[in-house]
Amino acid sequence: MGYLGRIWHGVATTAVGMKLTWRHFFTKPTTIQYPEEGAYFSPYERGLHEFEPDKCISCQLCAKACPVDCIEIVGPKLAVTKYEIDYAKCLFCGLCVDPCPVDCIHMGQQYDLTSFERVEGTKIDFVKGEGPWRTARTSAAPGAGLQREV
Amino acid sequence: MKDYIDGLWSKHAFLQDNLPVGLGYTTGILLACTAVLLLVSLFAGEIVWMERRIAGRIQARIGPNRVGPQGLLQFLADGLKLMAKEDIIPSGADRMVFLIAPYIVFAGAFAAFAAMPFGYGLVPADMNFGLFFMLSISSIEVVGVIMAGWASNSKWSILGTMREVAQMISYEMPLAISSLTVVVLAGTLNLTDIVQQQSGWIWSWWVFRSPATFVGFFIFFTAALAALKRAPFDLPEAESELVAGFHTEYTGFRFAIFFLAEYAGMFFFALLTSVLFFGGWHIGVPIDLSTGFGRALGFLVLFGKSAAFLSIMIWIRWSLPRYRVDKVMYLCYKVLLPWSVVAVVVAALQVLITGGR
Amino acid sequence: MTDATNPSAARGLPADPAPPADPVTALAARKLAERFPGAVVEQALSGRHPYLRIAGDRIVQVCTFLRDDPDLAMDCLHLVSGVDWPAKTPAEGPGSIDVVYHLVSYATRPDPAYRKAALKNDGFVVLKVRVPRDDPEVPSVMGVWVGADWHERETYDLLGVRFTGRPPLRRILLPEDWPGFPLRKDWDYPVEYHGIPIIPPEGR
Amino acid sequence: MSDAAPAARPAVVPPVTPGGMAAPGGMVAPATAPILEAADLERLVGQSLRTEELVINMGPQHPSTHGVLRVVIKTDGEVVTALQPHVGNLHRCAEKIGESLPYYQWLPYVDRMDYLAAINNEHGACIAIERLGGIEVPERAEYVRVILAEVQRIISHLMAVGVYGLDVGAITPFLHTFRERERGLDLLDHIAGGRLLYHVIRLGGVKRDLTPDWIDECHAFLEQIERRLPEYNALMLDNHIFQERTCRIGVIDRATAIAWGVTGPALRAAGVDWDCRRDAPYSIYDRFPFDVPVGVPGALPGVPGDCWRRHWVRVREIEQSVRIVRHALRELPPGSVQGKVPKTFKPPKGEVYLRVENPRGELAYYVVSEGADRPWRMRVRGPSFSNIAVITQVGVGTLIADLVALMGSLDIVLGEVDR
Repeated sequence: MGYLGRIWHGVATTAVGMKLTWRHFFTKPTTIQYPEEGAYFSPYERGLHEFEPDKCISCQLCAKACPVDCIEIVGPKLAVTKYEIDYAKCLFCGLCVDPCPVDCIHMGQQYDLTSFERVEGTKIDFVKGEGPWRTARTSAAPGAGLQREV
Repeated sequence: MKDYIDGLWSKHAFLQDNLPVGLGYTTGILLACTAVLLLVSLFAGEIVWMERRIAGRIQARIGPNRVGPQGLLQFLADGLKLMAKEDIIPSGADRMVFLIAPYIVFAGAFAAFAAMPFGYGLVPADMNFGLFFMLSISSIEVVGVIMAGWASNSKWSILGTMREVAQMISYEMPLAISSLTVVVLAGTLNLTDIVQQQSGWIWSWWVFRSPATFVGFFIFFTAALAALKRAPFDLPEAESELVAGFHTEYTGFRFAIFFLAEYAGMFFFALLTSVLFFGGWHIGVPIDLSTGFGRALGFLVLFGKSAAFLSIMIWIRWSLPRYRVDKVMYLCYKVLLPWSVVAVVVAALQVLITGGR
Repeated sequence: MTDATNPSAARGLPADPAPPADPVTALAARKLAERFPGAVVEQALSGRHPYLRIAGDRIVQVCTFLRDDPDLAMDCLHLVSGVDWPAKTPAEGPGSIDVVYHLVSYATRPDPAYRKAALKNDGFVVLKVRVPRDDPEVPSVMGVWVGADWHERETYDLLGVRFTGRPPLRRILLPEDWPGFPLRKDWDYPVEYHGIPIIPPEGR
Repeated sequence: MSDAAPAARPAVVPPVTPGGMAAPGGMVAPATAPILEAADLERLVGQSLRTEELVINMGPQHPSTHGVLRVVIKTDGEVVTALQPHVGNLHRCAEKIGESLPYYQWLPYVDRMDYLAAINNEHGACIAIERLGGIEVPERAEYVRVILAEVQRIISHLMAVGVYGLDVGAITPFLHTFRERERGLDLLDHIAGGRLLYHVIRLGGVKRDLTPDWIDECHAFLEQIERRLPEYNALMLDNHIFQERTCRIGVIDRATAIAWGVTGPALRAAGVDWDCRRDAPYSIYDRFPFDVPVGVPGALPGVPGDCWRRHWVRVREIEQSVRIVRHALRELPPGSVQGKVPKTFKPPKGEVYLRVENPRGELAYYVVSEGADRPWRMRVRGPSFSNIAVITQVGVGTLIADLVALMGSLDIVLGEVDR
């Protein structure tokens, strides 16, 4: 391209680009006001675990299935005294949910692991309910649908 | 503004005889300067908000809308946050130069407003060589940036400064020459006179009055973008290459001063473009705007035009990638400079042939 | 370590008929046998992972030949990896490390017929060099493919295989003063590194 | 994001005497590669008035190194005269862990290697292990895997396309591509449960089947991609300034690319017509017709192998992936998505080497099994490992801005380089 050609090409492509951004200026933004408008939830979200102590038969299958051995179960069948997951090591991979014969361990919807106070340790004991980020969230209704095209 | 205060001063006998003669003049200047300083820094803050909102909408997001109604007080929040931030001075830094640099950049950006007409008669200091003064004062920024770059003892700052020097100095030329086209046709450097000559219908504005000034406008605007280190020419503080260019090591309020100076500079060039090329406070209909109410209307019209130019600058910034250093130089010396010289020659010929006016 | 068993035999089904030889590896073996007799110490031409075991000192000549030969044209060194085979019992001597070169050619297309039969998907030539475990030394192939540089540095870094005849070997992934070579089977975790305690995973 | 004082000082250079940039205190960073040989040092100290080369740490904390890559540059002004990349900051010994974990438990680690194309990693790992252990994968699972892999390729390329705009200075395309990418992430999140690290492809099939609701959403996502692609090109590929910054810059020609083992879009941009999905097909890719964009010299601006061409190849590949997903969605057979995998899966003794087309290049798994339930050696070839090595040769002699453009166009992920 000659000298004038480059100038013309520069101005023309700039104009094309700016026409596009002009059109974008008038389209509705796709972002949402996060805390007020809820974020999207997948029905199979792999967030913080949810555990029903009374159903657990302490068969250690989930502890064996965990790649990082971060589950610790103490206590006899149907009377588990301690079911502790160390969230410093947990990968949130969901391998502990599959082998459970009585389906007492699920991964919930709580993915936001921030907390306002400096809590010692990252272990949650689900039987006693101690530890950080303890929430009563249960799995979202399967109907939590997908975000529609904006 | 200052002679208005001067006149006010002379009416009151009590003030007249008790206080030294020159005081009226100096308080006039001081009042004018503080008014300009407050107005411009407030408006520079609003430009920050304007930029982030426009950029947001261009990028399909919302932009700041939490602090104050629709986010209008965002710049106050930013200012407070920056003030609260720790003020780090690098260990190897040349301390004194490091501390002074932001204030020199700030001074360069704000001193240029001294001769800028905000409306008919609303001129802090109505100089006869107004345009010449402004263009030369605003190049003090380069000195400030060099001091900042050298003093912070970081390799990124050094590279940022070298780019800054190369770019600012070379783009002063097309900037000055393209504004010369208007001066040649207008015959005066005094900005108020330049604007007064555009008081007729819309085609009496300089930009439409001759092909030279039409081309001159585009060159002036591009060169202004480069002189402000904005949009495709933001090489001195290119995030992706030089981390943050010359103000990499600056934190806290010192960084806020750089930030404010940049947006004040943006406001300055937007005002200058509308004053030089687009009829300042005239609205394209020949009515007399020198009366009290007309003056206020003129003030608003001038702000409207500069807001338009500011949004164009912002619009350009968010839709173009960044040039490389040698391409910026090529654009200056091979494209803008020759064409601006041609524009001045054409303007001169036009004056020769048609006797100007 | 020939790949004798095949999957269906492992599950008690009638063993597959002997899988066909991989054309590319067979061609390479034949050519190498002519040009460098004795270079190919051992070869396994069929199965899922056919390979040629090359004598250590001839590796550079073999690689140069494989790269320059028009119908093989192995112009890309895909991967250099080390596999640690420690001796089962101390009596067997120091054990060995296999340095495995995967060469691939972008000029030739893999043979679809062979691919269907042996589940091997493309025209690789795999060269293995066995080196003793206590003094693992292999001539570097950086002269043949310049891309081998980082692969060799990683193999040295993790397995301690020294490559001679190349710019000085330095560790690439681990810090310079990391004790020992982690991917060796008998590597024990240091107690701490520069004050940072290292907690070994509970072995299973 | 400031370059902290110790890192700013050159790695090994002892304090430079007067005349050079003062480095008081003589604190020397931990021993790393000797950048300045003794001769250089003598030359520097000897003279008083001289131009001195800057030794810059484009360190692990730099906006355009796409992760914790540290490149030590010796520059004369802005021209790079010597270049030494340092990797290893993100090394998590995935291969050592691979040797001590059963096969199915290692899959979450595979996601973390190339965390921007997690499903492609899983796809490769699962095929290699299934081939080693002879696991049969049902037909529908193969289709679901290809669909998920190609949607992941679109998402990964969107990331590459958007972030390259950042390296070159255009910030808006980055936000636009992420609008589409968010839509895709929600799509995969709906089936896998995670947004970035999915762990959805398991040994023998896929964790969860595609619901009709998901398929409609996928079609809508594909239409949105096709509608928005010309917009990215308007802002980037066809833009004059973008072409000034990328045409004829960082040229990796065919021979250099093959010699350094560069693969993927960078290799295709250099003019090599090779795509594992078509030329060495794995899984069921041979059933899907698609064409491979190759950077042959032609009407396109710039030369084959330059940064512009690599970006162009990625944009074209997004279109081809859309085509593959539509084809696969049309032919989705009924049936189960989980094959039979024995409880304690012990593959027979043997080895397998499988090459897979990851969005960044050819990802390969070399699995050696001794018949135990965990592999003897699990070796992974990350394409970015070789792709980034090439800047040692191609990066010398460029300006810093071009080096940034070059590294951005190679689209590397440090998780894959350091494993």
